[in-house]
Amino acid sequence: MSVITYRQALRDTLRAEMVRDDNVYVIGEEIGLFEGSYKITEGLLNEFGPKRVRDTPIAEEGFVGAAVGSAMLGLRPVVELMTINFSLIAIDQIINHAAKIYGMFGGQTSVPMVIRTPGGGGQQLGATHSQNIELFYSFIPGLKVMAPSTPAEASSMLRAAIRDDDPVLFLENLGLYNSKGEVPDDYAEAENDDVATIGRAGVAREGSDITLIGYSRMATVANQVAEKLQEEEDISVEVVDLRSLRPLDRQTFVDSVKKTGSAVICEDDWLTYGIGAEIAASIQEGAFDYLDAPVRRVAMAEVPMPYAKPLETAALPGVESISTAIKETLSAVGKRVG
Amino acid sequence: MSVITYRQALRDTLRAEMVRDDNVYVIGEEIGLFEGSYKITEGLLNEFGPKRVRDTPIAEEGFVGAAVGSAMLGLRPVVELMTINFSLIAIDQIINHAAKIYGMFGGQTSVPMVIRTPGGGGQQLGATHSQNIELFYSFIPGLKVMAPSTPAEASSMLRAAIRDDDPVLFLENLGLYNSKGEVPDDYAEAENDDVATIGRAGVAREGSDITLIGYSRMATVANQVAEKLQEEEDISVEVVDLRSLRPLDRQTFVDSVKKTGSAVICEDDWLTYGIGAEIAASIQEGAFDYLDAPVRRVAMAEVPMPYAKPLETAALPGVESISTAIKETLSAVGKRVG
Amino acid sequence: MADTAKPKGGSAKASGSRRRNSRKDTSGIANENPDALLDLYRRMLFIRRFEERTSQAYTQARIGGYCHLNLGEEATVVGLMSALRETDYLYTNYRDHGYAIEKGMDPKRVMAELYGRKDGVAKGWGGSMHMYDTETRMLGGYGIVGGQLPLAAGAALAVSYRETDDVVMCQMGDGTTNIGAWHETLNIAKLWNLPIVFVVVNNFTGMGTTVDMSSAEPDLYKRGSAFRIEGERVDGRDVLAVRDAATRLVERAREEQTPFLLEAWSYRMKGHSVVDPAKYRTQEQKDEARAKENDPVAIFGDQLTKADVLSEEGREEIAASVKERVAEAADFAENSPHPDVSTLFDYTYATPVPNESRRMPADPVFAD
Amino acid sequence: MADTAKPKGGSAKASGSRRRNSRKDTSGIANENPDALLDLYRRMLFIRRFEERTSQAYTQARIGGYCHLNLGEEATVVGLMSALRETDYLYTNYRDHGYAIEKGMDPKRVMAELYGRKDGVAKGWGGSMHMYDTETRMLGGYGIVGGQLPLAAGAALAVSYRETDDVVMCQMGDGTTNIGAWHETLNIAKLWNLPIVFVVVNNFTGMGTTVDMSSAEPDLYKRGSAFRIEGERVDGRDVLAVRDAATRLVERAREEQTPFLLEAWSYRMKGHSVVDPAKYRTQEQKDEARAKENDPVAIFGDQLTKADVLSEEGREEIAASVKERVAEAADFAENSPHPDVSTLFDYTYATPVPNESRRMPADPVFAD
Ligand SMILES: Cc1ncc(C[n+]2csc(CCOP(=O)(O)OP(=O)(O)O)c2C)c(N)n1
Ligand SMILES: Cc1ncc(C[n+]2csc(CCOP(=O)(O)OP(=O)(O)O)c2C)c(N)n1
Ligand SMILES: [Mg+2]
Ligand SMILES: [Mg+2]
Repeated sequence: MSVITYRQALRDTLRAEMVRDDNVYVIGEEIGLFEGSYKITEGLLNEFGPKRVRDTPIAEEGFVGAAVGSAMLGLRPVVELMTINFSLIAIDQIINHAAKIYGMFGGQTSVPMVIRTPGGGGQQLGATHSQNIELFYSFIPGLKVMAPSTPAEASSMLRAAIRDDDPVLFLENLGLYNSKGEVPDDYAEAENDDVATIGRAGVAREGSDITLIGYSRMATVANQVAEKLQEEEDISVEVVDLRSLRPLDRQTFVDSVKKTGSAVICEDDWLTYGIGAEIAASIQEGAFDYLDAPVRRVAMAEVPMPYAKPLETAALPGVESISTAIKETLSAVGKRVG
Repeated sequence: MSVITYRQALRDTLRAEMVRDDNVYVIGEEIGLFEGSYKITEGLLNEFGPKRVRDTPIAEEGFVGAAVGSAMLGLRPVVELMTINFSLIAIDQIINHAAKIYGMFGGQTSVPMVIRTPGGGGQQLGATHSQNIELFYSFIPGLKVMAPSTPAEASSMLRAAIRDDDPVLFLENLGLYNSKGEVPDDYAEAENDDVATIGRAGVAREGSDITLIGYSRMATVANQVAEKLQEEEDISVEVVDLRSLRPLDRQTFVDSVKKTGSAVICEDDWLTYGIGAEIAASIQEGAFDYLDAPVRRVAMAEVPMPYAKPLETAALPGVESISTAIKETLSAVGKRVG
Repeated sequence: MADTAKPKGGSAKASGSRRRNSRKDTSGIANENPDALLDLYRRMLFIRRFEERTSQAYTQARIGGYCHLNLGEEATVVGLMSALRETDYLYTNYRDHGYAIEKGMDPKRVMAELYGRKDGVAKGWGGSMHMYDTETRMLGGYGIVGGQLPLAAGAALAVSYRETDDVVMCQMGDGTTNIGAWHETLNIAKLWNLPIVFVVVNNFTGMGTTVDMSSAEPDLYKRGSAFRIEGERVDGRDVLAVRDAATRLVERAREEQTPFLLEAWSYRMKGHSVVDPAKYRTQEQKDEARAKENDPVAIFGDQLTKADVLSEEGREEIAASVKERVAEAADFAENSPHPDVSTLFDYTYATPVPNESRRMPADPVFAD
Repeated sequence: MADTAKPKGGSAKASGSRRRNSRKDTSGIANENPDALLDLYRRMLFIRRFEERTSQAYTQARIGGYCHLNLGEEATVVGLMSALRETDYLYTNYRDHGYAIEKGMDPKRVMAELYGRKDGVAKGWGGSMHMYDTETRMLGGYGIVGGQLPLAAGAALAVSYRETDDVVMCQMGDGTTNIGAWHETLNIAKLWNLPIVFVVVNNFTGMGTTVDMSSAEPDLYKRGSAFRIEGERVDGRDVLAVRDAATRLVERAREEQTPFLLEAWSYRMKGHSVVDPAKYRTQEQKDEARAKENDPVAIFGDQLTKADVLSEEGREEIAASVKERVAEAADFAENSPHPDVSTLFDYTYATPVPNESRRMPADPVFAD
């Protein structure tokens, strides 16, 4: 085991997959000469040359669509979209093309591609650069959407995504790139393992009082909350890391709720219609008789993200707001008096 | 009172608003010479001329963005997007611009515009032309999203949308254009009335056994289901028509569920992460102690829409599938044995 | 940039140059192989009759959805396809029936697709707008205007990546040159030296909007200048002219590994789609669009007759054989089974993964 | 199309033509009003110092988010703004501080916006990338590349609709000419006869990508040809040349009610944003970008000195007054309060409606 950053896990895995399979290439804005806006592709241009590390003009629709077309002929592009906000320029190629080609033509040609892109707020990037819109892709049959939270997940899921024959939206997060975690020594080259496969959630931490559900960066925040509540209030929180937003592994979190009897969801997108809505809806359907209190969601305030730091901080969920929701829920259950 | 089509309600209201206010103009593909793909703008070019009825090239991002810019200077554009599927080309201008300009610049300039666009499947239009993606807009703070189901709602809500100072996504439906309903005689010119205002749902039909929730075309299907179940099985279904998807009037449907004790949601988008997820999540949160059974959702099968008729029919929710879900829910409640 | 038989202004309004017959006179025909000429004629006529049958079947509700025909564009379709090798790739818009057949798909299976049947080229999943066949390398008709452009460039990128000598042809309509994907794609194609020929089929309108109303540079083949892409215009009513121009550019793309742009103009004889009565056209415009002197099949038939390649008898024989093959296609489609509802979830994902939804509308989320 | 001082190939690599000084010699200066010249110089220097102060404040974490500076583009900013009437409208990209100030915003409030404070021009909601002021008709800096183009065309549409004689200027970077919105917007602007001038500020790169890598037609002002839009290129290091070219095109747009395209080239002295160390540039490229002969402020100062318009003393005096005003702006920002969290929900909607969410993250959906 060694401890590395989420960034390094991505970079090393990408590199290993490029070594393994000549059909894998990376494409996107500023990924070559500039080595990536967030340095995930550092060193790749040097090692693999411009054919396999393709810098593009600012033309998201064009180059994402070109990646789709190349995948139709069997290449395995790994696209970098600088942030998920810019995916809105390319969304027609993702939803109306990448996600449709396999089904619309009766299963003749698959589209083996990965679109890597970071979400995340909290960096004072303002209204158009701080959105978490993975919902849009998670909603679409034909796409797979992955949202790893740890370096180990990032590595094994990126590998799975690249080897999968369907288009995968691979969600990263600006706030995670520098985060660290343990990985097996051979993590980058390993065969597909079961740290995390597409379509499976994981129990990140076992607990008995309540279930806390998150994904991507919020799964790591969930772990912090669980730790803090354990230490400070002796509350035992079970943390479910969704990992895969589509397909969605409902059974894992429903089973957890059946055990604990209540749940809180934390997400950094907006609440209404956000990812958590489906989780809550699924829980009430799958664990109806086990629920001792309503499922609570802790999410971003429903405003365009302001630039000013105090406003941004207030708008975002965090350890405090999640802890509050957990304590209020437990108090409603009667397990604790908040 | 008179009986008119949904199409006529829209056309007459649009016309009346153009007469009332010189700042109102319509813009979109094939709305002038062609008189609209679905003939909502029939006769308008003739009456108002090309300045106020502006045909555009096929350039959704360009002309939607131009409409936004013109609204910043006080015009009140009513954009027609031929179908909501094509909105994906323009979504960056809608979400990153129209919806952000008011907040991002600290409330200096509002964006008074309406984007009219039909959703709807069931016409064998295939995978890229049958999507119901109102979810994407309903998720966005800064936008308002309206989804009328009757001619009376269509008229009064379109009027409200045009007079509102915020960007409104006004969802129509291919399957509704020819549907008929009663309207007051002065419906097109009336002042804003309370048939339906932005941000308010309505109880379309009172009932006591169960609550059935829908919007747009599915609200009319909900009414059919209610009628049928009343007649055939003596089940009393209360129908809630959401009308406004953002803001969402949770209180109205939660109050209904508090009365009936159970709920089914019908929607023709996909189930996972669809509009119904938020409704179900809200119900379990707002009416937890009143719910006698899990909230069920009846929605489209999660596939890219196939062209072949039998497949398309199978994939879509309808009177049968909704009735089944209602009966199963009542049987779970113990009210009826299915 | 060659600019022959230029459509002045590019609107559907009559213009002298567009009215004049193909400048290709029958002397060119003398140098051609007569069998090859007859073959071209037969293929054009086949598309004509196939589309007429399609229109009829649509009216009889055997075909649903949107349905766009190649009527008036037969010379363009056949000329273009004559320029491609079997191994070259093709991407088109939704007006794709003729292309599908010409690229090599069995017309029976094309018609079955129109009917939404199991034996359709896309098993009934695509319908009129989405003909597709891996085998013949027709990589799809697409319904989002401009959507096929980035895809086609991507296919060319794959060809270039693998250093094979295939070429990609990307067909589109005149209206498509106004959408952002056009700009992004042509720029990328030139920057990356991709072997692709972009073909603009200029029928002077996108639905009811004329080229003059929609394109600030109505000489569409000149729009490649923003990317230093060479463009050419050809009379799309003239099958030999189209074939020659397309062949030249396809071979240059193959040789020089760089994109080209070809504009082929001709008339759209009917409405935008089968259901469109084209009320926005004046009677004069309608007459012009259906005039015999603008009808590629009639033009070519008459040329062949004049050049003694096609006898009255031969003409009838071809007509009969075409009629029969079209009838066969319709019969085949009629008798092909509907796809089974049990296949509804077969084509969402190529790689199966856990927890994929297979819920029918009436099913609860959790099946117990 | 005028083509003076042409950047060969358009990359940030050195090229003779770009190295040569402005072709405007000091004789032109003799015909100018000396006070006006000094004013231009003072404004350019102000932007220089303001941006340096911004960079410093960013490093001290007084400013957050992304932060892009106009260093090296001062002559372009001042020259362009000199061409606009107060009543003309302006749209820009996120590299907008200089434009905001030059369009008439109080630098104190611009700096307060950078600090995210209550007295900022957008009350702290926008930050560096989103300067906006209804009063001075600076209708915003935008962060989505190309996003401002359709908006600017829409503003011009409103002007045209109302038949006033305002003009809209739409600024963007070289990299922006490759995105679809460019194509759709310029086409519409020409078709609809809109009074707008599109300005491409060519600093040879978008982040690290050179014009040669991203634009198949690297002579950017020629790209208007796809829309029959006249384009011109000007040396963006030369404030008088920019002012003159921009004035000519702005006035033609006003007169002729049609769009124009202006390309102004100059160097980006530092990285793409404050945090970018520009490692992708060679030392030679860095030297070139910061060379005195490419520095618009230095060039103009020297010209004025040579022409006896600016004395050594005057130079110092100006420097001192600029320094003071910049310090004032920073002080003002520093002392402006943070926006109050109670205002979080004040700017989501302009027309209040029922059921709008005002839930804070820890709040339940239903407040009892
Ligand atoms: C992005 C998008 N916008 C609008 C439409 C609706 N639409 C379908 S065909 C068409 C006209 C296309 O014209 P053209 O490119 O000239 O092709 P043609 O139909 O003449 O072959 C339009 C506007 C669409 N399918 N996609
Ligand atoms: C649609 C979109 N794609 C990518 C980005 C990220 N990005 C920000 S600035 C920039 C470079 C823009 O270059 P240019 O237009 O030349 O402007 P400059 O920064 O040189 O002024 C990029 C790629 C973005 N903001 N929006
Ligand atoms: Mg056309
Ligand atoms: Mg630049």
